[in-house]
Amino acid sequence: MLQIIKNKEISSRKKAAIHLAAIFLALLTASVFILFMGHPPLKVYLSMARGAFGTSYRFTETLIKTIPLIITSLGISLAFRMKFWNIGAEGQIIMGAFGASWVALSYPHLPSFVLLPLMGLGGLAGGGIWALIPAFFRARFQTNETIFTLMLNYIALQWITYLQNGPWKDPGALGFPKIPNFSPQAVLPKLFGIHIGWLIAFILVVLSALFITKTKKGYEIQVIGESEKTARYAGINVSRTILVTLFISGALCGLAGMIEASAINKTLSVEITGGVGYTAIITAWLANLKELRIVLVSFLFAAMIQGSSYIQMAFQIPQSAAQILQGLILFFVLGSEFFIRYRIVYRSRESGGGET
Amino acid sequence: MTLKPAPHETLIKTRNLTKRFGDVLANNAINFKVKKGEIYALLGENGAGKSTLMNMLSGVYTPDEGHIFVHGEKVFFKSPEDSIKHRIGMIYQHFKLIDVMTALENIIIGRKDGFFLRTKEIKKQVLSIADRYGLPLNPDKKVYDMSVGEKQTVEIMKVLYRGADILILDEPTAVLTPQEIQNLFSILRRMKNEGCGIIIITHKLNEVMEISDWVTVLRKGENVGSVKTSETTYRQLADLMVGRSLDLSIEHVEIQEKNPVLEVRHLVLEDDERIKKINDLSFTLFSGEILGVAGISGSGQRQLCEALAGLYPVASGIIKYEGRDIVGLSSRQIMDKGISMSFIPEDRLGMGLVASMDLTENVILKDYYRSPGPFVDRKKGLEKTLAIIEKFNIQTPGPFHPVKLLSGGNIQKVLLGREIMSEPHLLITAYPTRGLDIASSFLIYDFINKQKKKGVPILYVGEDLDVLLELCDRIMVLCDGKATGILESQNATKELLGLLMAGETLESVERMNAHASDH
Amino acid sequence: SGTDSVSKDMVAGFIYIGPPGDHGWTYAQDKGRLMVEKELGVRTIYKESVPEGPEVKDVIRNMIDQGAKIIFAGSFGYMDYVEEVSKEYPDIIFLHCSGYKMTENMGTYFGRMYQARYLSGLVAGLKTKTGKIGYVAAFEIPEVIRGINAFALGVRDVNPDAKVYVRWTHTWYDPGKETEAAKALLDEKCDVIAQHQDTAGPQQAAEARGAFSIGYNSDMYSIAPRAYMTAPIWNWGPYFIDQIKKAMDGTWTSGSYWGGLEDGIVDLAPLTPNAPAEAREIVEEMREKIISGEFHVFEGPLKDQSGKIRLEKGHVMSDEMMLSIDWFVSNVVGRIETGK
Amino acid sequence: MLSSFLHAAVIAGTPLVFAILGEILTERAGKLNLGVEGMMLMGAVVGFKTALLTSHPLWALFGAALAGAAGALIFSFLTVTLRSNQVVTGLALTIFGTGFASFLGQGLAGHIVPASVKDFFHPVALPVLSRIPFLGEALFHHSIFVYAGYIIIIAAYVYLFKTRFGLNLRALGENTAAADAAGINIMKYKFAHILSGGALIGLGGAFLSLVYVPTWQENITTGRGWIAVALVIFCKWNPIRIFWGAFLFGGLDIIGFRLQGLNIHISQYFFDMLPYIVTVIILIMTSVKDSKEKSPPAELGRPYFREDK
Ligand SMILES: Nc1ncnc2c1ncn2[C@@H]1O[C@H](COP(=O)(O)OP(=O)(O)OP(=O)(O)O)[C@@H](O)[C@H]1O
Ligand SMILES: Nc1ncnc2c1ncn2[C@@H]1O[C@H](COP(=O)(O)OP(=O)(O)OP(=O)(O)O)[C@@H](O)[C@H]1O
Ligand SMILES: [Mg+2]
Ligand SMILES: [Mg+2]
Repeated sequence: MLQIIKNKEISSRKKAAIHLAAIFLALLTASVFILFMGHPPLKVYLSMARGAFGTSYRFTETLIKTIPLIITSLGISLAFRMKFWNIGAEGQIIMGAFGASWVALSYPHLPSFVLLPLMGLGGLAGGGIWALIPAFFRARFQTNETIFTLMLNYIALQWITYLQNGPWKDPGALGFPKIPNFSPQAVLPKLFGIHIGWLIAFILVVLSALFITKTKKGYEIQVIGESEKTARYAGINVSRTILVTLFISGALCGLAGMIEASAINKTLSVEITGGVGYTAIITAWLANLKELRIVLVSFLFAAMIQGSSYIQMAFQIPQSAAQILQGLILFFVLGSEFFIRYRIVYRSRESGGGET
Repeated sequence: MTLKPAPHETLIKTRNLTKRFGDVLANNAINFKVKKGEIYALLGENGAGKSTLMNMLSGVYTPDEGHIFVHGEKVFFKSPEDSIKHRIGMIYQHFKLIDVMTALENIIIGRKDGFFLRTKEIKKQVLSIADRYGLPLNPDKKVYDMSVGEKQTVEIMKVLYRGADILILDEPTAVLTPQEIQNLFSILRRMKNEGCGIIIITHKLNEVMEISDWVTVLRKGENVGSVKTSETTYRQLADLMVGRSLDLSIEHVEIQEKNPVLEVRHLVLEDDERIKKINDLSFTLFSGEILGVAGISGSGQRQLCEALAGLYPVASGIIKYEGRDIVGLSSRQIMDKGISMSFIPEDRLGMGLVASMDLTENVILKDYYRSPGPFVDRKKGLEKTLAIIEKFNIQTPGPFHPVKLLSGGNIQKVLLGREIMSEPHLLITAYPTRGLDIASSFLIYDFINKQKKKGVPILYVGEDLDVLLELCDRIMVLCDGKATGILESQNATKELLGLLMAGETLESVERMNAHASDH
Repeated sequence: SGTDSVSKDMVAGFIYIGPPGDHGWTYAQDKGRLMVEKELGVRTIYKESVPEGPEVKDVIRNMIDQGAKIIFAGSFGYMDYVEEVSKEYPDIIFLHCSGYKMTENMGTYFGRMYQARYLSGLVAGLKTKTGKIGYVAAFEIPEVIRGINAFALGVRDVNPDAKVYVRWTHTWYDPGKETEAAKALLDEKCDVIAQHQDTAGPQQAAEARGAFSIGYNSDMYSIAPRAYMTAPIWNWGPYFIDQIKKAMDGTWTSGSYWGGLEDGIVDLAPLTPNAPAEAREIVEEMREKIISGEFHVFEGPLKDQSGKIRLEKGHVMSDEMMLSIDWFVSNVVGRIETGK
Repeated sequence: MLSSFLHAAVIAGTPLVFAILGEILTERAGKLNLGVEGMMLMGAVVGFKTALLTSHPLWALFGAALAGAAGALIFSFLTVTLRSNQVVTGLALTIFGTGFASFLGQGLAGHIVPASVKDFFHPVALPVLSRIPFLGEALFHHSIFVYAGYIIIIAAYVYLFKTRFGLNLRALGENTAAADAAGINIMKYKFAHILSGGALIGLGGAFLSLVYVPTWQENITTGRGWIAVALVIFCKWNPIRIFWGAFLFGGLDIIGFRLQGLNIHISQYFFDMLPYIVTVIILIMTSVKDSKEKSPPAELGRPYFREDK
């Protein structure tokens, strides 16, 4: 008879081993699939790694992709800590980018040191306010935030589509639906070869960790996440805390949007997020909502995306196969969490008990 | 001892049942046996492992070692489904009912026959069973509209409907009124007479003496002995339970100087549907006084406590604390005035504790915001936690253990410890000893008296009339949100309180007495 | 031989906006790529579903890393990124579809699809009985508007009373929505449906209702055998081959290419038996005239919907005007929302 | 005109009917499956491919249902057996399903469903019903697939509220521990309903590729799976309300095209947003006048382990 038993706290070394085993199993399973497509799996995997880390350029690219993932994951995990299932990061990124772009397009001639902070504020406000909408209704009427935030993603996207095809269309683009490029002042500078977003991400990681584990607000957020009733009993202003938390959560996502718009796209477009809003939900969760782990998981994820994009060209493996691969790896890693929290023992019916 | 019974009469037997949770050895090689037509009381301190043992018998937990025999057959319960198949019925410490469903629906879930619900037919069956046992049951009432007693009735009906012959009840009386307890006992006796074996867990020794044939005592996960009820005494059981001699008296402290601290005038509280939960209530609470609140559950006790703590909106009326009206203040402003409220709800974790956080984080819940600066001071919290663990004798692996993993009684002690140790200026406490073992209960009475000695006024909401009479200076009886009487405990009797709780007023009782003495 | 070794060295990269399986825009481009492989024997690499964002730069760099010497970027939104990278790699040839930015080593290319659309308008105009022709259109951009106008002029030239009804879907790729837009038109008594998106939804809608249809991008006969009459189609292969050959010879120069029927980059797919019999001759005639330059699709006098003359008699519309056109000719029923 | 609009709304709503119903069953079992979009795509592609291979409509439907159920199997194995987080697992399933569908769909573009399949799903007017003035034509002149949707809604309603299994399912969605203690086999129930929900979701996808479009197109669902998840709330977890939810949204999806024709000048961009805005408004409205019984299954999103406290 198989029996599931809850584990005691297990060492982080063992945890890492379980995760690695999961990834290994995922790759093994995917190998069958790759073989079936007629490619040598090992070669494909190696070239995936090469695609992500092979040259300093690619390594840099991977880092650049890591930045928005980290910032967005931080935002998401803040809300998740409160058990507010914010899956609206995508929309918050978009609206943050919108806010920043509004500043950048309205005051293109301001000097960088004025314009960029203003754009930052625009990003924070855009994402924050967008997140405040579902937060308000959740605080006031207990409106389901999962679907609410999801719908807001679509609305934000349609809004940018409208801007891009309508009021914000670049008059110089011969009628093509594109928003004008930012002025050079509106582009984030580089530091050590990578746009300064990495420094922002780094600072935010530290601040977030401090915020959630050490501050009173952070404590309140966790109490609300466990039980709103208890939070109220403890005198916590639940509605206000929900609003504040979601504003920060959305603002972080919005800041990621600002960084992407300013440093990478140099304009606003419907493609601004590149799906980061959804990916970050996964990375935040796999990192257990812990800030430092978010950095690691985001980096690995960015590497995986980068690597699978590379093998698409190297082996002409279609995008779909890369998605299947990603899905498989996720399944295995998600499933492996179980073996961290529980273990399975065998109890024979005859003997009194005991484990094997 | 008794005659050796025929083997078939043993309904259930355990051999060396053992269960660990992480480092906690909750049950250690327990041997235990239930026979037909007998009622067994299971006794033990909080955290002794009673619920764990019962949960293994009902298939909720799988034993780590040892075996269970039912009707002489070795069984392996993978789930409650298996145990139900072996005609074991369990009523859990925390009710397992589905709020949004009716009594009838709750009774018939898990049935194994038929495709369509033949509701009418089943309703008839259920009602006839209820009738046979004299259970008051409204099959169409939704659980969320029910009082605790009604919920209990549904739980019992569930078991009866399935025709269980082994009935396990985990602290069924902790949340019931004396009246309801008597009803429950008469049902249990009836089942016993029909040949069922019954195990009942309770902390109230008088109930043990009243209802059981045998008593088994658990201490720290071990079976320390079984005794025949008729051959033991209240005292003996108490000592067996804790393993040392206990002082079982409630001190009555007299305080001379009394000033009004809390004045409630014409208080009206209404729920969402504007139904009055407290209706025109006035009373005064003096310093160094324990004012008891008696009443059947659901008479407005909860709303009153919450309103005093700023957690329930006041429809009209005045609450004056130290001369200042506190109606409309936020709960935190009220906390800052030193008013501490602890309400032990039926499910214990419902209010006041954060289940998955550890003890320390729960202890700081109500004063973390007082430390200067934006950061939480966890160091101070830890000291306080260690003090509470020691003073209240809390069974826990340590201060960083998640609260929800403690046993029911210990969870409660964390909450009470925090409230009482917060040096309140006004202490409001409701059902503090609900589900506490006697040793712990007396510990709590002690702590309450210590506060009283310091001159702290105390509002004590309770259900055990004996305790109320012994502990309190005055007792206010609530019925349907109204005070049917406020009397000095010296002048009160259990009978009088019972009448007031049922809705009579002091005047009407007097009139009745006068009338009776006329004859 | 010499060319062999050259073609072995030559690697051509293609960047697609959608999946090759879309049976639309990307499908047509991928057909061109396959033709390159077949005819020239050069290695090609491609990356599908590349969004119109900075990821393009990354894709390009990776392609160069894999040996690509010439890169075709198949969507307008890639323009700025291609331009940026082209400056980093002066030795690589970049060709960007449908844009207007050029550098030393970055050229642009597109086709005069409106010519083929004009021809398809002729077929539709001859076919309609109700005098109402439906046109399911993607976005209010010059490329689409130009196509609608050319189509409507084709209709007018054979059926002066017929009108072209436009529905905007704001999608390039949503089979459900595009089907529904077509259905709405069919419910309004349109009996011929034309489209400017990358799915076959409208074809299917026409087929299901027993109406007739004009496809887009590539031959769609197999998809709607009872409805489909013809389609303005892309034929990128010859152009790709030409450019790659030039690159191999070392004769490539940057420039802007806007080919028409005469180059074969755009064409009208063969008429099916669903098309009216008399259409074949007229289409053939006009096709010749366009190729010879005897006839111009946009030639004055042209009135817009309000009756205002937009192009005087005797004038031929300039490329510039065509590239930024934002009004409908008179026999179009519909509205161009500028969003302003 | 209005009748033809309703007719179109019913068709546009049918893929939602199946997807919503599938998700209702899943959520009643306490699991929030955000992988609907992926599962619909899996159903759509397998249904289409089977139709091509077998030329047989029933095999095609079977294939689609099986594909949806396979997706659900991954989901339930991970979330029920291995207790992984539902939101994240659902998202991963969408990634996987999307990839799976376009991978399997390679080379299918340009094919159309075989005539035998097409004929099978050809609209038929129901004898008496279709003559009801106005509504008859709109509701009762449809493909057999659409009728199957009607029937299955009613069947699901009866199942959920009138049968023992339905009662047990609702119970475990509300309070898994209580249902467990009442002797309901939690595992069996969860798997059975998540899998059959998955099969329905797969069929919803197949409606798109077999009847609606009916060719294979990459990403043929274009976000319908997400709308379905949202509409479950609108339907308050009650199948009977799908009649409103699905068809209303089918209508919203297409109303813009109809109004463009009536010369009513409301921006099409507004209509593009409309389904999402309406969903949000409905969400808010339902929560404002929320009662205990209309709220989601209380266990939604929570993992269950008997020995956890
Ligand atoms: N699910 C669980 N996970 C971890 N520890 C548990 C669990 N259930 C019980 N324990 C631990 O096992 C011990 C026995 O608990 P149990 O609930 O059986 O006590 P009890 O005798 O019923 O106490 P009470 O009178 O307070 O209800 C306690 O230390 C408790 O913390
Ligand atoms: N009639 C009884 N009713 C209740 N409890 C009893 C009864 N007889 C014994 N017990 C208690 O039950 C436990 C087991 O009793 P018992 O002495 O019958 O064990 P045993 O002889 O090992 O059992 P068996 O003979 O069935 O193998 C002991 O703790 C005992 O105190
Ligand atoms: Mg014996
Ligand atoms: Mg217990």
